[in-house]
Amino acid sequence: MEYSTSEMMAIAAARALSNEDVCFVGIGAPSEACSLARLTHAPDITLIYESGTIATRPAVLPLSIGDPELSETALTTVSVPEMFQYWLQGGRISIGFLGGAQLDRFGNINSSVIGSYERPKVRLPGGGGAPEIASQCGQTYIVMRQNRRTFVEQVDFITSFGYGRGGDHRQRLGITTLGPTLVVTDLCLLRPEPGTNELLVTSMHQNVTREDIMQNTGWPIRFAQTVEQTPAPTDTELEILRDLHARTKQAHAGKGLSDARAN
Amino acid sequence: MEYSTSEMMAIAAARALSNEDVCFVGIGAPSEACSLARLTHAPDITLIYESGTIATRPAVLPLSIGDPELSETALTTVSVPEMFQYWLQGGRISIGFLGGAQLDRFGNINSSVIGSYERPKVRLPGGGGAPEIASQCGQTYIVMRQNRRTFVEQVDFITSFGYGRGGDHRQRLGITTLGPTLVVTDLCLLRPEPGTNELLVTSMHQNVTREDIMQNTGWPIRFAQTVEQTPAPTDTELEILRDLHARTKQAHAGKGLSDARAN
Amino acid sequence: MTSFMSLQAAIAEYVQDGMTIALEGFTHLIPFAAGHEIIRQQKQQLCLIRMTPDLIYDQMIGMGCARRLIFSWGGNPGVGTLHRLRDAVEHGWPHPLELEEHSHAALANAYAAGAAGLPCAIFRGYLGSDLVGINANIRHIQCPFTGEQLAAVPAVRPDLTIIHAQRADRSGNVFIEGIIGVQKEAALAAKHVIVTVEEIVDDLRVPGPNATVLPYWTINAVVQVPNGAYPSYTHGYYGRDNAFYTAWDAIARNRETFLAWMCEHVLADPPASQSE
Amino acid sequence: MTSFMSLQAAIAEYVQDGMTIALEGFTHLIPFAAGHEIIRQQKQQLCLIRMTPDLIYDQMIGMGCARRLIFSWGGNPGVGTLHRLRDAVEHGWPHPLELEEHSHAALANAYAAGAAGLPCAIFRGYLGSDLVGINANIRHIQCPFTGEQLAAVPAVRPDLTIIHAQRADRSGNVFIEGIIGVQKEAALAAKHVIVTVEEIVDDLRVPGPNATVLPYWTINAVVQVPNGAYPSYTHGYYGRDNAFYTAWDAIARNRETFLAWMCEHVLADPPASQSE
Repeated sequence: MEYSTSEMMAIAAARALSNEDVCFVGIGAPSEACSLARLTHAPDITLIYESGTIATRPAVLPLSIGDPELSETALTTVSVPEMFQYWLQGGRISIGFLGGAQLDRFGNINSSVIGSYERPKVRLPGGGGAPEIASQCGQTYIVMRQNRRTFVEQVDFITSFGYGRGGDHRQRLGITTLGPTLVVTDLCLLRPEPGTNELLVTSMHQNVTREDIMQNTGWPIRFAQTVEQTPAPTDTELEILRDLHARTKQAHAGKGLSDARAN
Repeated sequence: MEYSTSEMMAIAAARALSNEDVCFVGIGAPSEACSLARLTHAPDITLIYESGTIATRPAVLPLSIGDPELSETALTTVSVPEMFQYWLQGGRISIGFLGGAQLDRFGNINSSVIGSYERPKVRLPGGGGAPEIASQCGQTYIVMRQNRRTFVEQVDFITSFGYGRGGDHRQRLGITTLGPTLVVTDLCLLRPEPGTNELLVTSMHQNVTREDIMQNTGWPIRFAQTVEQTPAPTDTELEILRDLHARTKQAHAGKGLSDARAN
Repeated sequence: MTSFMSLQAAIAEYVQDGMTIALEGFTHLIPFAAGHEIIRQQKQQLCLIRMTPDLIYDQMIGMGCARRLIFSWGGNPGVGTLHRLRDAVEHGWPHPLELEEHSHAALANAYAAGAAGLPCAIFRGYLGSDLVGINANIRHIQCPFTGEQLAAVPAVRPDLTIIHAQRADRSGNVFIEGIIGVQKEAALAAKHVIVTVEEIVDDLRVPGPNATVLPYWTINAVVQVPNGAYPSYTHGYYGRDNAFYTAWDAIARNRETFLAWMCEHVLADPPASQSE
Repeated sequence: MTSFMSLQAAIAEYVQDGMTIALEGFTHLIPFAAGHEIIRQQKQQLCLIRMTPDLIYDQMIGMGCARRLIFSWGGNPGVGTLHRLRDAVEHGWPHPLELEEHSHAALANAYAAGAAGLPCAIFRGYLGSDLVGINANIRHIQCPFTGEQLAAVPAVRPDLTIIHAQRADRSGNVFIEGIIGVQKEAALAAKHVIVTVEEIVDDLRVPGPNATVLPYWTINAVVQVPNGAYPSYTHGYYGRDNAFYTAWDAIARNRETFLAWMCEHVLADPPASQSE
């Protein structure tokens, strides 16, 4: 089956998840990847949203971090302070999913401003849960589209710390978690190089060339010694993903007050 | 009607409470006074136990701070950390009820040890919630039987701070609440003297003499300029109190496992 | 102690220009109707606190109610940025807007510290983040047992918190369930509290002994506003209008369409949330 | 991850001599059956943590399991003192017992800090109390915003926490309601967790979206022990045996009657809580 680069990105991210994972899920690409994993090879994966919903099993993708679907299908829903105190800071989350507007070669993420902080060219939404997701989850996976605006030589602002300036910078700040061990883009997978912690391309998606990747990266990107090829999406993966999107589209259309009250 | 000195003590304490009070209630005499107030002149009084039960309306006196009766009749029950964080420390309690093994003239309470802390003659249960009840409630009422073992020149250990060495000692420690504004005993009522904050006798119960009070106090006790006479218990007060005790006695007898399971 | 009031009377009595106020609700139970009434009463120079400003603060900022925003994530969830918030920050329209930016963990802890009567909250946060450098209210303390450095932020203590809830009983006790967010903390941290509710009932119908209930003596005003959270939602009553959240992006993108929408839907008419 | 185990196997696997363990339950849901199994397996030199030692720690101390006790109120509620605790402190029988004494506020905050992965808790406590002078684990920090001195205590992080709950589902998710005390915090603060439950069910039957549930991946062992909290109680299942709590005073008052009772009711027989 034909597929888009977005679909490849979602499917590649979903494949990185397992049944035993406890995931802190963000909206958008992370939510898509986690739901897809749950609907395919990881039916028992535990999904947690920062709105407080624990072990939620939404049938459609939530538009927001706190859609009704999330609490209605959760094992339980706790307060937001409890979520950040006992669950995230308490070390209960194995994988945190992050996105952002800019990423650098050491996995540092900017989701605050383009330009200077005081006089921003673009004021972005900000960090939300990310600064602590980045330091408190067992490891983080980053999902982002890759181009010269997003993969930059230097992020304008470090909202969420990855490997800082590389090497043992994380440890020197007293952070004990692994950090961004995987970056999934629409072109490839990247993983930190042992020692330097610089992100290297470790797998290229079908029909993507090294040239494509270099042209879409704002720093002189390096490739791992062995670069694998990401298996193409299977028909099953694509069908389940498309069903999910179709259900989602229907659910989000026209959920007006009168509709809701008619239920 | 005839009545005991214990009954007089409970009734005098109950009378000090009003409909608007939010009370942090301890087991024993405080519980008795608060329940009696609720069953007589203060039906809307809010009773809170440190087990987390908020606005509880027990029909019988609980034996423990966490009897089933308390949560079954409460508006809601919160966790113990929340109780101490949001409700007590949050400044939500107007009146805290305290008892203890020893009291001094400045309302300091010992409920930890008789003798030295390291080699105690008697190891008492300890402070529980009292050290923070004493500093965080709007004001505290103390209910204790009065004799030379309980009303002492100097407490062996300050578990819960009253007025310290008197005067503005409380303020000097940064405590902004009023402290022990009333002590109710089986003989009399005491209140802090403006300025010195030494406890003075302000009302004597029926048939109690100044001599009785002096003989039952371990320091040279002083009397307020005007000492009132505590009105005797009314028949209604006594009947309601005795009914409460009768119901309690019946409820606490033989609540074994087999009984409970037969329900 | 609680009074039952109209929304107009409650906002008139408890919101003064220049106050620090929090309208909380984490995606769920956002008090839109109360925010619209603040806009209608043309309150100004407010310091607004919310973890997620959402559409309601985009509207209040765009209508000129705010001088300062304390927040941790300022987007339209799943849709994009908040154009009115951006316009105020990037171009000072209609007024410049000061920002005090935190992470969710920081602000959630700060509300909890406010509810707990503490001057500050401590947590293991902001490690390596540039947010430390741009916010003077992010400081550090040292654990007196381990020596570890921990982040500290001041407690949030709003002059007024407004939340929306499922229902109140006739004494004014309020029940809330579903995604409860930081609403309990925001209410208990504030000097005054307004709660809008879907209904006022004889029996609060709590589902169990540990239901989230705010006793009447923690609340100043209870206001019945059916659909008072719309286009956010009320668990058990009505769903989130995701289509409207998506449509807001185009409405708010430029000043004229925004003002026209506000005139038509908030200023001119009784709000949609109350007219139905 | 959870295993379903017998009580004997769970205690044998997770309790080692010298460990720091917490059996929590604030009056309600005290895990008596688990404590009795610890006594039968003759575990020793334990550091026991409990806000309110209650009868279960009186029994464990009297049977020689403990070397140290971290607590905040050590009485028989509504009845009097704990004679075995007193005998250990006052006369060193059967072993001397070290005490680390706190207030409830301190210990509740310390459990919460443990659950939150923090090294310490801060609170406005111990003002003017002599407890500050006798416990080296009560220290102070200064608020970096107001300068106020606040009390600090180290987080409680037990090697093992044991709690009792209403029921678990077949995945091992645990539901708890009523007086929930510090059990959630005690469980989340610990390296390992054993939960005894009244029943194991197909459907957890939670009363609402915000019910207190511990997910299976926070628990190491789930053990079905009907009446496992007796003579404490389980909300919705059986009541507190206040008559037994009162009777305990005479039983525990001297060493002989205490040992005779323990021999007959705990050591010799399957425990009352399991035989009925």
